[in-house]
Amino acid sequence: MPNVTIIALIVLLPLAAFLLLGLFGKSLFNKGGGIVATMMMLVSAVLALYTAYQYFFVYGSTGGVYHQCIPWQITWLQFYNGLSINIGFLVDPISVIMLVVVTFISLMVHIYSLGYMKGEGRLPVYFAFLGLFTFSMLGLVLASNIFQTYIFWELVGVSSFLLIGFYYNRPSAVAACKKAFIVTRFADLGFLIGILIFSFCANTLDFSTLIQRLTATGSNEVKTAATYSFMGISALSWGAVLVFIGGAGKSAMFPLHIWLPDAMEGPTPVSALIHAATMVVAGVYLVARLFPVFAIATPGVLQIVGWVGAVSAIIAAVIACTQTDIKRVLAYSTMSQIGFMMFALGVSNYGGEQGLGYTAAMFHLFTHAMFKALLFLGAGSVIHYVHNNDMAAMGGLRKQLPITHITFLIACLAIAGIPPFAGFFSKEEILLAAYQHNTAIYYIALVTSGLTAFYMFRLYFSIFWGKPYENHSAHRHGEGGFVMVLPLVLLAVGAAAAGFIPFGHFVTSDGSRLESSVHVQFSLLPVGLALAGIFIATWMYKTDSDRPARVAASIGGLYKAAYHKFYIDEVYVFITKKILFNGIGKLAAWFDRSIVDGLVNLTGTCTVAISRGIKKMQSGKVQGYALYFLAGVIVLATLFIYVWK
Amino acid sequence: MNLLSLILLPLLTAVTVLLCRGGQVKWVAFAGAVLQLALAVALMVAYSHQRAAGNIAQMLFQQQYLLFRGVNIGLHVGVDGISVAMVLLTSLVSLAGVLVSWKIEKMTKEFYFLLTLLALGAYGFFISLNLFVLFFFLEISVIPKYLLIGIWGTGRKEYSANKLALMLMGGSALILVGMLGLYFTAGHSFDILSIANMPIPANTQHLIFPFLFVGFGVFTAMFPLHTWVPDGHSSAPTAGSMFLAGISMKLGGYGCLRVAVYLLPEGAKQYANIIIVLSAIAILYGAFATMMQKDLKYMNAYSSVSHVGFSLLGIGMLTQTAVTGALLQMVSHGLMTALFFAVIGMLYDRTHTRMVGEMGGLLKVLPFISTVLFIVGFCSLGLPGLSGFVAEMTVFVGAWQTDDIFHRAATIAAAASIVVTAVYILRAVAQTTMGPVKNEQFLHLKDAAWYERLAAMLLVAAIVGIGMAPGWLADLLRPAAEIITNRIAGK
Amino acid sequence: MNELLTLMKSELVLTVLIFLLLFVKIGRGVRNEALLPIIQVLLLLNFIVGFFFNGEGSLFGGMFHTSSLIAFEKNILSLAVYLISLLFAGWLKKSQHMPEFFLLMITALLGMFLMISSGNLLMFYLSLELSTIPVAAMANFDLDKKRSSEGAMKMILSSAFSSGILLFGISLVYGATGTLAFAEIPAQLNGSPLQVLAFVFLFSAFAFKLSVVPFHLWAADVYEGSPIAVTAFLSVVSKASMAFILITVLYQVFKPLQSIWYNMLVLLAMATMVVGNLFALRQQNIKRLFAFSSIAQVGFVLVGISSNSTLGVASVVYFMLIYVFSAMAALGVAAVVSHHAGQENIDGYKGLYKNNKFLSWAMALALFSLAGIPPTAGFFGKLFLLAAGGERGAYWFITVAALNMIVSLYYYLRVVRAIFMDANEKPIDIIPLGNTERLGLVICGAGIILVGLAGGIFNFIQTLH
Amino acid sequence: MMQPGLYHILFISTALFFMGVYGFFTRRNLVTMLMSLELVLNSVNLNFIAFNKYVWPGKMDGLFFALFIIAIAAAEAAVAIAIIINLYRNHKSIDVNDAEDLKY
Amino acid sequence: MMNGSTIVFYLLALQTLGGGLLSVTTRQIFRAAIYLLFSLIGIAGIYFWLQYQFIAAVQIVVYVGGIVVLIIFSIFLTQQTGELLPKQRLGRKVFSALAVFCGFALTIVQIVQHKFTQANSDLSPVTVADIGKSMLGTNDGGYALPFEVVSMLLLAALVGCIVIALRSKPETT
Repeated sequence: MPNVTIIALIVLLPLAAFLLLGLFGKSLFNKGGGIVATMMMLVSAVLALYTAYQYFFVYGSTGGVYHQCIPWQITWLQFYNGLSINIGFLVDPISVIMLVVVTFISLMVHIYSLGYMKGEGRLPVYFAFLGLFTFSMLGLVLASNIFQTYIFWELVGVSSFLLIGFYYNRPSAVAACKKAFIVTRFADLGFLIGILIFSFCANTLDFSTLIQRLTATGSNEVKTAATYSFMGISALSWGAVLVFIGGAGKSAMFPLHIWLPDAMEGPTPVSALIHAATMVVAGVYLVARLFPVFAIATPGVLQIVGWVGAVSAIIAAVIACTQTDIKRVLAYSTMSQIGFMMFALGVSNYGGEQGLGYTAAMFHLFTHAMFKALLFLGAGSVIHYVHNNDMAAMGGLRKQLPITHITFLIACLAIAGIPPFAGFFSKEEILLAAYQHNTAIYYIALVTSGLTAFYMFRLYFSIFWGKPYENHSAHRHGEGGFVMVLPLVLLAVGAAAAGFIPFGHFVTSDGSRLESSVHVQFSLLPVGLALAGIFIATWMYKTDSDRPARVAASIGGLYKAAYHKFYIDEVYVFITKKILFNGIGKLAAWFDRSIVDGLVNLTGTCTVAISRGIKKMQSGKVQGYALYFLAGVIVLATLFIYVWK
Repeated sequence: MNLLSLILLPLLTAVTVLLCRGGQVKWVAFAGAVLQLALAVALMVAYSHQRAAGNIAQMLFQQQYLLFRGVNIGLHVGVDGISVAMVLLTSLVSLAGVLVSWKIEKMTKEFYFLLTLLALGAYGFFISLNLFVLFFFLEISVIPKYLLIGIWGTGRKEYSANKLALMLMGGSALILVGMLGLYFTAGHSFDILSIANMPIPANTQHLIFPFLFVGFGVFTAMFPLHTWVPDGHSSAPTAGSMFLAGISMKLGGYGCLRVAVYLLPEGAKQYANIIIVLSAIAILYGAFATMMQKDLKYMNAYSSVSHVGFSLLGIGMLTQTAVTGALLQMVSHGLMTALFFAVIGMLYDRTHTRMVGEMGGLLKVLPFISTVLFIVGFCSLGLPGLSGFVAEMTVFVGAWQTDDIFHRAATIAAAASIVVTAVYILRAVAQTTMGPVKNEQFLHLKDAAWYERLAAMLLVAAIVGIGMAPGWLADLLRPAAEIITNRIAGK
Repeated sequence: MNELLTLMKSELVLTVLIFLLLFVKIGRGVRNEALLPIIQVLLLLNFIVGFFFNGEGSLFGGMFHTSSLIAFEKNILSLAVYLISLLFAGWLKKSQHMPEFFLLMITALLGMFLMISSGNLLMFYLSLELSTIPVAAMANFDLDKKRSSEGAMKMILSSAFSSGILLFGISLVYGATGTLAFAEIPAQLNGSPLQVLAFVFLFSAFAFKLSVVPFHLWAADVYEGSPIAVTAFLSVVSKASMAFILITVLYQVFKPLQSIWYNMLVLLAMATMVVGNLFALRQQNIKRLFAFSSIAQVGFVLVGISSNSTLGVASVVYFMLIYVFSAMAALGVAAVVSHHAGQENIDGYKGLYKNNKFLSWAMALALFSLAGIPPTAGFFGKLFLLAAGGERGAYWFITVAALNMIVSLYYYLRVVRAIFMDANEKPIDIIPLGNTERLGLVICGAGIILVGLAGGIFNFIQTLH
Repeated sequence: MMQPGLYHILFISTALFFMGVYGFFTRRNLVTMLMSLELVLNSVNLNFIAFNKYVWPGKMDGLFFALFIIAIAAAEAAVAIAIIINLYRNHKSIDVNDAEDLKY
Repeated sequence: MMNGSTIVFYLLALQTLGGGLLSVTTRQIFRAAIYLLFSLIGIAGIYFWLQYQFIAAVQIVVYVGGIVVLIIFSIFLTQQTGELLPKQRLGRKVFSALAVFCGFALTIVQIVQHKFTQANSDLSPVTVADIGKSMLGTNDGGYALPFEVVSMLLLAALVGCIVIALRSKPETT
């Protein structure tokens, strides 16, 4: 069994950093806050590596199968006997891998931020938020209970909100953080209802029990669940779809991706951490976590997952080809790559060779974390140097930023899938899985793969080649010193070498070992396409020319649509502003003030009106009073003599 | 544990407030509020201790005195988990209310007197086991509210105060009728525990239930009888709003549950669907209406309508989990909304505006207040780790237990509000605290003073405490809720 | 003879007081300032004596009857009169005819005592007149004011008219039953149409004095026109005595017609509450406001009376005790304000709180009690009335009553609002409050708070019979 | 025509009663209103005497009642006239329509 | 059969009702008073006819000698002579007539339908001595208490009248 204390420390150290810096940051360590947080993160990362080592190599597997284990769990909130939210640590291959990824990337970002964020006023707050984010993400990956996932899922959302909005006095940052939160929140609604459905069907919230109950054919729960359906779709499928919607929101899948490009308003290291390496893969992780349910109980939904992933991958790739803000290009590339992971899950089956997609997705998640973080951090160095995000303002930086240049190139090669860099291996497995299961998706993936290579090198050449960058300001600080270079180098090593890890030995859909091998003949086509993409990019962007403009003009409409992100943002704005805000919201507010409140006030007005109407009764004439008197007597007498005996 | 001390202590405080002069007043009120909190905590401890020791009586620490012999009316007090939680809530909010009013200058003595009276009413209400006494304490709180709004309020205060008093009075009129109906059908007794043992014919229950539920519903701002809420809150002084939303609206919810649902289970079954529809409407409609508000207080008032809808939804679902959730929501919303109003008050004291559009960038000048605003906003939109999440999730899970399309639809509609909530909360929080500083004068503002910090931290601590470790509160509430729902289930 | 002394003790004391005052008046030369305290003390003594040496029994062949309950009712009336002597001291001292005022008032009180003790329709009628005619004269005591004369005129004419109707009813009762004695009438009643007619005639006179809709129209005008002291006497003492005797008459004398008068009471109670409240809603003059509010209160009393049970009796007596305190306090403050600041309109009360905290709180307390809001006694009073009335299971009836409490709260709050909330550039200056007035208000305030919370009082009333 | 008896007298008294009432409703002069009221009271007296005579001759209740009514009527009239005269002094009119300041 | 007694009765009835009717309708105030007087005397006549001499005497003494005189004095005090009484609005008259008619019809119908237990009315007529004894009797059938009450009432009325009617001239300040 893994050591509970160590796992707890991995999770709690970032939380401690958050609390320490959040509550006392300003007064205790205004300057040194970053160092403290980084040290804590370092410990956490080391412990994570240690745990991984222990899990994979010391406890090992029994009969080649890595088992899930829950070293610690408490009942956090009991709903009724049998259903409760439990908080615990679920240790299995994917959570251990994620532990490593999250802590490692987070550590890199911490270190990098020491340099990048130097001179920012609210440094302790920044590191506190990083700590909070890391804590949430770790809680998410270790969750033993689907509700625990949801809890940390939300916390991840809020820390991303805080980090995107870190430059809170920039209106665009404020808008972006709101957008990110609300869009993912919308998706979370689906997740929540999905959880409710699952909990009702399985009568538990613990992953292991839940999966066990819902995947065992003939179990009571499955039978019961089968009796419920809505609109012709079984309850379980609804649950799975809704949970996937939650994942799609976090993972920026089409059409819930609109927040991701805007989220680049946050500090660049944050983008690296959250929007490249960790948070956005939460959706993938969630599907992977519930993979048996998807694969066994609701294979139809898995198809949807696959298609959503594929569509997202290609749409994002197309858009990425036209964007000029380097962070946005990277953002769309992230979306595209996550689409890869998603459809890899979608084209997988449960168990054995058929589960290759699953392994590939996790593998790609791992490698992608390395090179995407590297890309973002590299972009950060560039932005740090240029103080601008726009590709057009850059060029020829390979001399000024040599280390950045090299590492960035490695990352580009990795993402483009050029052997022997990490991306090649993982992407190869994904393509293989797609090829085996769904040819349509395979072809989409191939095209996307080519496009990936193209837009990455478009980015690379625009930054580091082309017309040399003019030095506008006197103040230059090169590559930002050791703290900024170190993460680049470490990540570059990862991006270059991670592909050689025999991932199938550790992570498979059913826990048993999976041997994967690279087939040269199969790899020719994708690698060729990638090289073609690189070549076109070289032709268009290596030297400053009007070729890009001409190409853009020649495909006209498509280019424009892609440049405007296929107008998806506009559709959203229409729905939210016009329909929800101005339509329903204003209607509700008006209805409340005018109709509901109006009715209440009307009661008062009516009473007063009646009161005014009958005032003539009190005429001041004593004879009139006597007349009423007599009339009263007569009426009463008649009533009680003749009518109401 | 003598429960009467919960009534006597505020009474003593109120009298002392009247007797002392000038600057002493607020210190006396403060001391009183602290003692109340201590008492409430002591009650909680003693209660848990008793339960842990295996005392399984439905109500603990009972005391009974016959007051009006001929009509069989007496003071009967006792607490279960629900009451304990509500008493704690009351003491917390009232202490915070005293603190945020520290700088009040107009008629200080009267202000604190009325505030203490309000707390007194709430304590009495929550510990009463006699309908008559319960009603007495419920009514006690109406006039202090009226005066607090009318004298220390802002804006259209007279109108709002009037509306509040009249609508609440209307509610109590209905309660009164229902109460008398119970009295006559249940053997001339107002005692909740003995009424509960009386067999009340189903059609009588159907007749009486609407009176009681709607009556208490007015207090808890049940749609469509919520219109006193926006006006009342927006006009009330800060502490007044805190009390109104934090405690008074809970009186209604507690009454709905303890009186209407508990005593009339058949009636509850009969009308459950209507309650569910109304509260689902309230949740969504309140949320949408909130989205359009420009005044922070109106915003929080409408969001209260929406949030309180969760309580009523939970009650309407009639399952143990949902009812527990409803109670959690009552506690959570009480703390959260009190804090929200406190923050709005602090902002208003400084910027002299409550319009969202006129603020901006306050995080820079008022970091503490803004941070609290963030926290309360996150609580409102149901962020895990804060109390709102726990309550809403419990309601959802409980609501999901009843498996037919109607209950499902209502639950989903209610759940959908978490998105709308996120929209309006973020909009408000972001517009006030983020972005560039809108007004040059804001740059000279001073952040929260010690009393404000204390008040805010008190409530934040409670919110976070419940959010992080909801188990103890849920365990406190669940057995009591179970007794109520078991009656409905006919167990 | 001994029996006469104990049973008629209260009446005899009053008679002695009357003659004392008569001699004082004839003797002249005593200044109001000197006389008033003496009178106050005498009235206080009268009140205190009311608690001792009470017997039970009948005198004069059943024409006079007393019991512990009746003695208590008399005490309530004595208390009210004592409070009048305290609260309206300012006006009384200025009055040219103070001894006569007290003489007439005590005579009227004597009439009421005899009325609630009466065991015979003749005695009832005579004592009713004894309690009415002097008050009509009192209503005219602001001799120079036309409004006072007008009020008095309306009162004497209306009440004479009502006496006429009453007498016609009594004559028919006499014709149909051959007796005037309360004890003998029930045996002769069989619900024949003539008896019903006679009962309606008779009842209308009660309704008139209690100002039950539609027999109420005189009340507001007279209350407004009269000096406030007389308004207080009329709206509190006179109504209370009438309610007491109405209970006796309905519960004992017309018991066989119970089904008829129950329905009649329900009908009239609702009409009274609604109309009284609706009229009160629009009033600007505070006396007139209280006039209509007192009409609405009577509606509630009828609710209690309709129960026809011991609880009904107890709740009515209890409510009346509370009503004495509440209405007296309210009118007392109104009198002080009117006397010193000349303000009788609600608008004139704006900002009263600024300079006159004591008066404002007294008024507020009284108003809350009238509105039936806890912790004031009015809450308990109203609640017991409704509880008594609800015994028959007429929920809609109780609902109407309860809803009326909302309307009444509205106009009571108007006054509260004027006092506490409305801004006024020239609020009423500090009003020098005499000690007697202060004492009166303190007594009322204490009563308003304690009578409700101390359950013993209600329990005590329930033991009376 | 038949032998006059109880019902004849009752008819007279009832008619007189409502005549008085009619007068009370329609006369505008306060004194004449008072006169109408005297008619009302007298009709009642007539009732009492008739009942005493024809229905309950053994007792004297009706007789005494009538006697006391006469006394009371005198007192009532005296006070009423005093009030009317005072009103006249204040207002120089005893038209009832001129005395309606207090209303609504 | 018409005998003298019957004729006398009908004449008295005519006098009473006619006097009453004219009294409430004539527009001359003095005539109204005189008609009232006629009516009251008619009633006294009926009392005589019923052999209640004592009450008839009281009727004449108090009413004719007292109240009517009081009324006439008050007319002198308050009325400009010779003027006709002002007319009442027609609407009021119509409504009053209607109400009065309904009331009369209702009452008379009930009275006629009711069977009064008619006793033998030829018992010995009440003597003044009987009345006197009863008047001051304190036992069953005694009227001492009402007598005292009336005396108090008269006292109070006296005081009230004195205060109101004999007020000193208002000080002209």
